[in-house]
Amino acid sequence: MSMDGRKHTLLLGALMAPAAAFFLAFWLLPMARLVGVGASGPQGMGAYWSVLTNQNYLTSLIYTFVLSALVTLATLVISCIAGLFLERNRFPGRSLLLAVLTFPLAFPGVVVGFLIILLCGRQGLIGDLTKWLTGEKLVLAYSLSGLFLGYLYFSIPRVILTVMAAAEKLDYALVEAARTLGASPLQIVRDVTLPALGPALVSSGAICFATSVGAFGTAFTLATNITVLPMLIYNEFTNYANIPVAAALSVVLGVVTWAVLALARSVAGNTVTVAA
Amino acid sequence: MSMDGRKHTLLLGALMAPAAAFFLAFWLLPMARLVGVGASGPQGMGAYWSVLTNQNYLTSLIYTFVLSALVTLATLVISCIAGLFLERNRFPGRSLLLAVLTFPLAFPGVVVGFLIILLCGRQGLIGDLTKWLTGEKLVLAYSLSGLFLGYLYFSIPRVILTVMAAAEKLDYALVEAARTLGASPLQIVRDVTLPALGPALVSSGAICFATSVGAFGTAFTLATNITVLPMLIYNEFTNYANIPVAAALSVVLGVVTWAVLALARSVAGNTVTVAA
Amino acid sequence: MSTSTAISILQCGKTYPNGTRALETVDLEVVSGETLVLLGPSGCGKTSLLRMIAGLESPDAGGRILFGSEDVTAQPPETRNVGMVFQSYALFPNMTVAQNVGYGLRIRRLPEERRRARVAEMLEMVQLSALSARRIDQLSGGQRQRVALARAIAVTPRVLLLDEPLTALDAKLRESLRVDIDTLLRKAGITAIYVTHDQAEAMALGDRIVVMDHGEIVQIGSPTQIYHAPANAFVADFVGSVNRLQGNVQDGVWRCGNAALPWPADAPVGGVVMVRPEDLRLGHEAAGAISGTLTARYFLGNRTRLLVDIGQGAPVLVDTSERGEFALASQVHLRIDPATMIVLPA
Amino acid sequence: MSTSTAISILQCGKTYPNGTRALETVDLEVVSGETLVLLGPSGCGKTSLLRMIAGLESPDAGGRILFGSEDVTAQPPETRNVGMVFQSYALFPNMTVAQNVGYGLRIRRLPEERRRARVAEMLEMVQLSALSARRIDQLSGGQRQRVALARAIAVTPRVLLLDEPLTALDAKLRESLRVDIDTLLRKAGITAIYVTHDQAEAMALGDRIVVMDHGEIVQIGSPTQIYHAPANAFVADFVGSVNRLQGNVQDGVWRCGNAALPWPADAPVGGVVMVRPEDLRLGHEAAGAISGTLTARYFLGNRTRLLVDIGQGAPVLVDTSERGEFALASQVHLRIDPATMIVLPA
Repeated sequence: MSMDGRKHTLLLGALMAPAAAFFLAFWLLPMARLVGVGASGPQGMGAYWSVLTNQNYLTSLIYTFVLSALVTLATLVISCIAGLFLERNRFPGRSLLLAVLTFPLAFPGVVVGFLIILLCGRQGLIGDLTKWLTGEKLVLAYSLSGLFLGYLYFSIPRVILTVMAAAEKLDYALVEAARTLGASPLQIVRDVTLPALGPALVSSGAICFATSVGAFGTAFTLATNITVLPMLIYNEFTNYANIPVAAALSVVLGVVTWAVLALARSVAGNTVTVAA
Repeated sequence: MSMDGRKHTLLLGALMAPAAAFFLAFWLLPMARLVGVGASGPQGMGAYWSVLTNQNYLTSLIYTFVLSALVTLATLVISCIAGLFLERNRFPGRSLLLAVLTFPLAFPGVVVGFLIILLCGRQGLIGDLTKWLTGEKLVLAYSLSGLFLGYLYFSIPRVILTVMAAAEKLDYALVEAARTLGASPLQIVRDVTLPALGPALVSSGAICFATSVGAFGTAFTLATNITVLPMLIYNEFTNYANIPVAAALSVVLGVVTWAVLALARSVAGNTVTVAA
Repeated sequence: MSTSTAISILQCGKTYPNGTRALETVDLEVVSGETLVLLGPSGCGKTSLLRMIAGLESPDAGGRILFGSEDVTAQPPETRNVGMVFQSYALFPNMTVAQNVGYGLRIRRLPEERRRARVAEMLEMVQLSALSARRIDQLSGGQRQRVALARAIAVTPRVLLLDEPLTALDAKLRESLRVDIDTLLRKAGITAIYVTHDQAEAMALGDRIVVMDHGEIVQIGSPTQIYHAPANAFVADFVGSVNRLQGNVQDGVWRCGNAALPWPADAPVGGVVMVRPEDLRLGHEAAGAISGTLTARYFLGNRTRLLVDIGQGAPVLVDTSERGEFALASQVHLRIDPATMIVLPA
Repeated sequence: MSTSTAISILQCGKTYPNGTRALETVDLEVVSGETLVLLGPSGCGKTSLLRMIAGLESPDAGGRILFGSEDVTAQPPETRNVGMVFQSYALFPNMTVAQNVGYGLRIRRLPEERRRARVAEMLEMVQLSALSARRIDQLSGGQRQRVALARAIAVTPRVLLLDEPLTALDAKLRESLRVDIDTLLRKAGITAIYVTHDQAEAMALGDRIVVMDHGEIVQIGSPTQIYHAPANAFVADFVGSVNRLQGNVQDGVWRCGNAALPWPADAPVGGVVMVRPEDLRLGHEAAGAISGTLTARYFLGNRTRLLVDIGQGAPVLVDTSERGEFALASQVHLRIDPATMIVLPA
């Protein structure tokens, strides 16, 4: 940028500075207060400590993060295969298939939870099918499996689209070069395709993780027997009015998610949070 | 792609076909069933009709969509100014400011609701401030304003980052060309900058709208006096077991959101749903 | 060093699924160890032909490709053992220079130590030993080009295929790399097929040049044959500039202005006379010359290009190495050495 | 048509905030109506100088820029009324061809009707009338270049600034557009400053050439002066190829091999002798010539480049338009016309 251009925008910035400062204050204040509230209970900083020592809280933390990590892994594997296949092949009905695959993007978490109940709840499709097949009704919706399926349902479309966009940018000459050098299809996937998709996979994986950790509507609708972290926060806050613990849990959740996003950004570049 | 390459991936596709069909069935079945359930109540297709005629349902629909549209508009304006300023200028503390601005990305809706209560709830910062200034306590958290602020809180960071990424790709020679042709800074914004950011704004606006329409955790935590659509769906489903209406509302929500995303995609190209 | 292979292309054509005919049915023999250049404008089929030899495309039914006496038509590129240099270089961005050069050897499971030695040898050959640990995005265009070349040669391919390898570089660099590639190919004694649309590159590098147009082979010959005895007007135009001169043939003499030259015995009746700009000499008198008016001049350093209006529509281009004033609108007299006259069927 | 303006650059230098010195303090006068070419390698400061004239960069304190007698140093680009053509064209992708060309006129609030007429006139000038409603991404590189030119000229600028406008195009197109631009500039009679790193472009287009290196002006002169009488070795090398010949001066005679040439009276003591490849003539006898061995030959169409080893390290480059066999390893005798000898201070 030229000096004149810079001078110009800095001037604009100076004019905006009061507005910006005001805005920033209201942006930061609640977050600062959140951290403070976490340390304001009868136990003081103890709320943070209890979050990591109390059996209930710790279980919820671990369940939430492990579940989200597993969802992320499964989403990446499925989306990578499907996305590469869809990008590489043109066949009749492809656009329709794409539209259908990405339809869940239009549903909020509550509706996704609803869909999971319709699929594998007490009156669900899988229940009917398994009863007819084995005499036993298989009900997954209210367990960890139901949550897992629900999270997959809204994670897969995003990641498929990200993989397709990245695969579209892959220079096909790289694949041809590897072929003339003797590489087999699997070697090409290992040495050319996956490295090229790397940043997109890291960034969409991080976002998938963040979204899963924060998913509330799905878990709440399913009313699962596992209390995931956002539900726990909601309960502590609304039902038990245990505000310091709710704040401490929020801070822990925020810090972990932020760390994952920041890590991914440092690996994959700036696109990460853009797509978040 | 070469013929050999195509042959190869088609073969891979054929091997995967049964798995893909199975997968697709479980992808589609719940959505199909959702549409069916909406027409399965005592009124038959009437559930869909009632959604559009019943005063309560209609109010919620309109509130949700209008609120989301306003949030989208405000987000675009604020993010566009802030994003352009941040992209154009390098100053000490810039990275820190960026990190702070994007911190809300790490919080789920429940925590954002919590933050809004801390900011402008009954014991909130704004309440204290206004009481000290005017003697009247201003409490916004449980009204439409509270929701509006909450939605802004999680929409702005995403859009700022998208605007910055788009602005980074803007060919600065275009701005210089306009300057040598005599264009003033405002004319350059109108004729060069905004057109160049257009696709990014359209796509992030659509995503902002979709996210706002589907936001559940924030609204639920705030327990506002306005029932937004996802809350309405949850209530009909869980509290009143009015499953056909819940399904019909879900379908309406899904169709509108999907239409907005599809429209944006047709205007701005394929990046829309990728960033969703 | 490497065992060079002759290549036979038999009745190969290429039609794309949408019906586009990229290459008419052609035959071509590539002599073992030679550098053959495929020259033509974009869309002439030269790249399709090259990709067919690499195995990246297959010829229409009936076409056959032989490496020596081995029919490789059905073989995929993985097993053909060709080296290919792409226009975009197609270097693996996730590997270092040394890893790129050694990639084909790693795929062939060459023992670590021998691989290392071969990579070092290749990097020395292209004078990049110092950069072996660099990432690809730290290299200049010319360096990338040399890495791509080293990677293709490292596997001792039966034939080296080069697809416009210099197009992405600027003029000065292109000229110096042209010489480097030529030296390298001759030292390695490898059979090489080189695709380009740049006639200067084709002439500097090719033992033989295959001129292509609209999917067909128009002429095959040495650089001097192509330049001095083009098969038709397309070739004459494509390899350098050329003037078309209108004249009359009578009693075995061709007349144009005051110039009178013997009409070659084997020239076609009604043939078109063409002369290259550097073959027109400036004379001092009108007798025996074609006279005209100087309308423009461009000093190009090693020569000056004159535009002379001789009343035949398009101005005649004249390249002269003389140093002079060349005043605009002055009278100019042009002489033609009969040996430089090109006569082509109308 | 347009009113052309003289430009004075007085004591202008450019130091970036990080301390890089892009341009040493220079003075330069541009004559009204001339085409001045700034020629040099990348990083020589030519683009900084151009951007300073446009107002896109400001000179260090003390520098002044005059358009005619008006001091524009403090004016932003918006008010300088210059036309600029960018290397990337910088056409507005959200506007049609006609909207691009008319943009400067719209900004100046020219009435619709006059704007339309001026745009039509400009498009006719660059022969793009048929494409006025096209989107920019539907144009070829050459067409974009012409739209950029039309857009810059449409506002009747006081000076036209061209920043490597042909670099993004391929060789054949570059040559033809070079002629078009030359014709256009002469017809318009506009003052033009043209930045390039391509010496052929500079010589074909420039009334005068300013050769720059490391932020300094090395030589200013006509194309023939620059080529035939370079100010130093950098200029000699940069504008075309050149051979350095080692010889001895005794009694006013310079000797190299069997060649003996009169040492110019004004030549510096211990001066270096340089001869361009096209100025070395092939002779048949060793007497009075520099003899050597032919080590390589490249047929380039209009000439053949020979590499001759005369025992002085680097081979001597010889360009000849003779048609011959030029057998490798044969003896070659080179003659020099004294008038073509370039003698530069060591």
